Amino acid sequence: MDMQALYQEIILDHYRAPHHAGLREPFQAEVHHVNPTCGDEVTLRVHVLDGVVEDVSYDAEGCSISQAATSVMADLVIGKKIGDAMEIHDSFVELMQSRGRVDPDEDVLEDGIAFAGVAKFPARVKCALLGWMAWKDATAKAVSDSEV
Amino acid sequence: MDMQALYQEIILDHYRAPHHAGLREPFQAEVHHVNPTCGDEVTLRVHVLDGVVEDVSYDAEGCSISQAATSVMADLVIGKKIGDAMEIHDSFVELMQSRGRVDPDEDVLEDGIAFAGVAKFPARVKCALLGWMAWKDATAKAVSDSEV
Amino acid sequence: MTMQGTALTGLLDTDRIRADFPILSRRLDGDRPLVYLDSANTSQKPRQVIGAMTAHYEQINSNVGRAVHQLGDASTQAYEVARVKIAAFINAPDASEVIFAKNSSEALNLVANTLAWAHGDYEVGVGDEVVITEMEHHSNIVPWQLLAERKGATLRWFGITDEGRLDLSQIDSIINDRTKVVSVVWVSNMLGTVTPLETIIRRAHEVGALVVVDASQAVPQFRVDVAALGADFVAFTGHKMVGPTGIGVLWGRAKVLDALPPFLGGGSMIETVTMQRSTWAPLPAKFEAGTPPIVEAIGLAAAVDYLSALGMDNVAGHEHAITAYALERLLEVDGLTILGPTEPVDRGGAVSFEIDGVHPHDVSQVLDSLGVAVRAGHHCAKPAHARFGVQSSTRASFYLYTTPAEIDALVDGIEQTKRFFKVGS
Amino acid sequence: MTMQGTALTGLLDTDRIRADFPILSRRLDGDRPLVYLDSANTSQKPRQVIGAMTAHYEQINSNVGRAVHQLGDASTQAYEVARVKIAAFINAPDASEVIFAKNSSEALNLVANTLAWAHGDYEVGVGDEVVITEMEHHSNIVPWQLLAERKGATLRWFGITDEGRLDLSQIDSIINDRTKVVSVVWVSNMLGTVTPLETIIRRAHEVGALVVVDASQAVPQFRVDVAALGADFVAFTGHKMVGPTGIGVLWGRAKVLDALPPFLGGGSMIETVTMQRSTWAPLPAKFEAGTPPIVEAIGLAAAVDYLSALGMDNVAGHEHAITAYALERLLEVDGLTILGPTEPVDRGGAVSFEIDGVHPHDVSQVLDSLGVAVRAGHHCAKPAHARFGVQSSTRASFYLYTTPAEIDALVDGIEQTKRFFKVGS
Ligand SMILES: Cc1ncc(COP(=O)(O)O)c(C=O)c1O
Ligand SMILES: Cc1ncc(COP(=O)(O)O)c(C=O)c1O
Repeated sequence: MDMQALYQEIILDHYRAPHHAGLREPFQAEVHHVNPTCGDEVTLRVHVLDGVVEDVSYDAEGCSISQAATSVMADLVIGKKIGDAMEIHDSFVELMQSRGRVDPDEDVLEDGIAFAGVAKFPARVKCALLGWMAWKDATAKAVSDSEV
Repeated sequence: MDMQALYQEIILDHYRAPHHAGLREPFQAEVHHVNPTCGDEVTLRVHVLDGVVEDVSYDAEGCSISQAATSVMADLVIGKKIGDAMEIHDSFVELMQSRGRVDPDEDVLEDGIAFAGVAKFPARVKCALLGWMAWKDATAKAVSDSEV
Repeated sequence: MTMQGTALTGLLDTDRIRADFPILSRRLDGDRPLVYLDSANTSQKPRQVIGAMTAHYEQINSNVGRAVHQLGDASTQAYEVARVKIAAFINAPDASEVIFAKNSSEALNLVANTLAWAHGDYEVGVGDEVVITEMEHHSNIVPWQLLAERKGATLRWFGITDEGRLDLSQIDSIINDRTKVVSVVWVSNMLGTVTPLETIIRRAHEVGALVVVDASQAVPQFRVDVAALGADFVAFTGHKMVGPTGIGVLWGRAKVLDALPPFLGGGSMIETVTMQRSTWAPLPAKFEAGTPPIVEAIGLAAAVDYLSALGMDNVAGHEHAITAYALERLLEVDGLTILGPTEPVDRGGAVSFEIDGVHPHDVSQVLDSLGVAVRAGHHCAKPAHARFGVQSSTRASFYLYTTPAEIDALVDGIEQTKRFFKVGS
Repeated sequence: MTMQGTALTGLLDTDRIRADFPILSRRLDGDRPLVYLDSANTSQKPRQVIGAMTAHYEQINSNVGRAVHQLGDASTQAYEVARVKIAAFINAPDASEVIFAKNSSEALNLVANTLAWAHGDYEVGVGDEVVITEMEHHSNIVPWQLLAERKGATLRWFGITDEGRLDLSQIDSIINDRTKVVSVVWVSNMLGTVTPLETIIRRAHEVGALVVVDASQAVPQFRVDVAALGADFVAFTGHKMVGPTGIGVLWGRAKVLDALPPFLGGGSMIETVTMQRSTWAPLPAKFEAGTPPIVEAIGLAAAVDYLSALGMDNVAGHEHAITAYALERLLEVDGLTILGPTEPVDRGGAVSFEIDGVHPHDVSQVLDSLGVAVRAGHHCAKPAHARFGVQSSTRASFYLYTTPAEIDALVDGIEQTKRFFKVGS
């Protein structure tokens, strides 16, 4: 159980200084997600425009893994087309559920590859996914609202 | 596990030809008791007069042990003062709960001593007590009614 | 006629199987071998199941879903893998539809209780009807009586034919537009009857009623496919399928489970809790308040592995062959009347009977003195007994370890009982 | 300061005790010994308990209360002897007041549910009040929220002082003439606080309210005498007191239990059943529908034997000594804040804390990598965490096998964690 492998420097950096933290306007959808087992929480806003993720902002309370993952997620999806962002989401989820058997693609996941070690800690996978799940949910809401 | 010791001839005799079976008038109290585990049932009537158990009659459905015990019980209590009948009840209950460690007193229990072997079969003790419990319950009701 | 006379086909290798069950080599009073014919009451357990639980307690034990540590992780994994295995065993579309309860009875009560508190579509109220059958185990009668009484609904039921089958002649009036829920046993624990679920489910869904299936005697005996069955809920119990006590399963359609209110409230079933209000976790946690029967789930998973290794079709084949042989032999006994179907068609391995002139308690007592363990009483099916005008019966029931020689021992014992009580020929 | 510096008195002979617990000699990842400090979550089990269950499955297994045969008799006896032992352990006036449930949560829900369906004296309705505390485990919050919401009653609660004690300053207004039931934890699983039950029970009974005590963390830790306590219900759970999963206990006053409607309906809880209506068996059967957790009850009886052999006063003494040592050592750690009483007075063996700058999840993760198993999260006590303005905490909890050296390992681990995350000195 290598703590250095789990707590990569990149993760600790994002944890200490999370990117895009703090709730911002404008936004089309806001969601609140909770990890029922540990209580970690995130309130997350998404703004989409012309099929692009214009902005993601959030207010999160949780462990280093969940905070850092949310920060990395925001970096990754902001400015991307929704479809492309969803693909990144899918790669990240796949990596998390791989129990360490998938090699992450740095071109797609950028700082997200630092989470490869988390996949070996089943209890922490939910932490890494909290922000991503919230983003997916909020984006779906934003899209369906803008379709109306 | 000696079946002859459990199913004494006296028990089988009472089973084949139970004494005082069939519901009779007059009576002050009627009760219906059920053994929830096996479904054995007895409807039992008691008539008391001047502190004496004038009559006991019943309609019972059940195994040889429960039928025979009810028959023996009726023989034993009819005509006795309530206090004396209760003492016989108590000796019988004591015998049944003794797991075979108490020697029955034939002067008190008469045919009831045949049930000594039943005490070694915990699952059958309830069978032997069904009629006695019904009698005790009915007698208590009869007495409290006549006190009013 | 004894086994020697018949060529029984479809039997499992009981020599090998019996070696897995420590209790089956136990000696009873008088140094008699145990002839265990009470498996519909509870089955015996193989070493594989007992061992899986012991190993968990000795090496992994920890609470689930709450701890980050290695034991907690391992325990959680084992518990969730158990759920996945059980879901696969009954072909549940999704493992989150498998809810662990403490037994079948709780699983059935879970449905009746949540319906009692439901609002909206599933609400049961005055004017609504709840349908059961006269063949049910008390655990599939009382919850519905309580629901009907508490909510002012009407309880209706299917009767039983003289042959011990469900009387569906009035199906279109018994299940009607007012029907909100139909709860039916799949295999009767008293009569052995396998019920025509397809017909009942079709009709119930036609009128928009929910269907609950009491599969307590079905899942142990044959391959169950809840997806193909099409019911909304299926309940069964661990201890009758070579699993431990203390665990049962409710499979439910996610759509319905999601729409129902919670059953028990507490730890693990919440999403968030404030003093003012709480919200619920997604399935299956929503219906699993408190520390679940962790080691029991792991034991049940080992039971499912054991059954799957034998193959449920082979288990069913064995049950069928043994039941056919038992029916044949019992029908030869003078003064013996079988309650329930006498042909081994659509029939499980529980045979209840009466002996002229000897009360079931006395029959089972004498059999017990010979080492033959059967059940006497109402088998938690008083209405079905009342239907046949009896208060109780003797029941022999079989399972994957039962041998034809044990059926012979039963029949010999019955003859001895008759001689003892001086009845019959 | 480490153990070497203190003369700890009142400790049990942990060398001997630990030899009884197979899991405690287990090695974790990296060949590290297990330092199990998560006993408030679930305790470990000694050979004596595991062995009693294995022996039952291998030699006696059979359903209870239903069969006349030798195994059925033996199984029923073992199950009922278990009830008698547990009744004696808590000094219940009568064994029939001991109801077996699947865990504490079910025991508490049993009370809330039967009150929801009660008529007459115990009925809870509009205008009535239900009182709990902010210190409760979710399992003693959600059932009462559901009851209050479903019946239109009002839920009220006692707050917590800064020291982590119950704030009883408003007791006479919080418990008043409208109060129907008061449900309180005896020992908080998060703060460790032992609550002043006597005062609460006296006031509740003054206004005619029922009192329910969540003794999940009390019964494992000290001698409990329900007769002397004077509450109406006491709930606890097997797996926290060296017993198995899948079993809990509700002790209830016979007078109240008799007056309440049934909880779950089904086999064994009936007196008689017809299709039209059913009547209920006397206590305890009335509240035990279906096949009970038989082997689990037998395991719990073995647990009670184990605890009694050690002596509950000695167990309490050990817990006290270890907790005092843990508090002392933890208070020395820079940047560590204890949530709950910091003095080992009226305090159980669960210590929750925060480390400045490191999230509890991360604390417990690093501790785990060192073999130290603690719990991180809300410990099913979100409102108590909210009271202290935190979302989660790290909790170390102790039991009769915990050694001072394990406390030292915890403190060393915390220092390593701080270094790893570069916080503090
Ligand atoms: C104080 C308290 N109450 C209730 C419970 C619930 O116990 P169980 O999970 O066994 O139902 C627990 C343990 O989780 C507890 O610590
Ligand atoms: C048909 C049927 N339904 C329900 C039950 C109840 O199962 P359990 O006692 O495990 O709750 C049983 C067994 O007793 C049964 O045979």
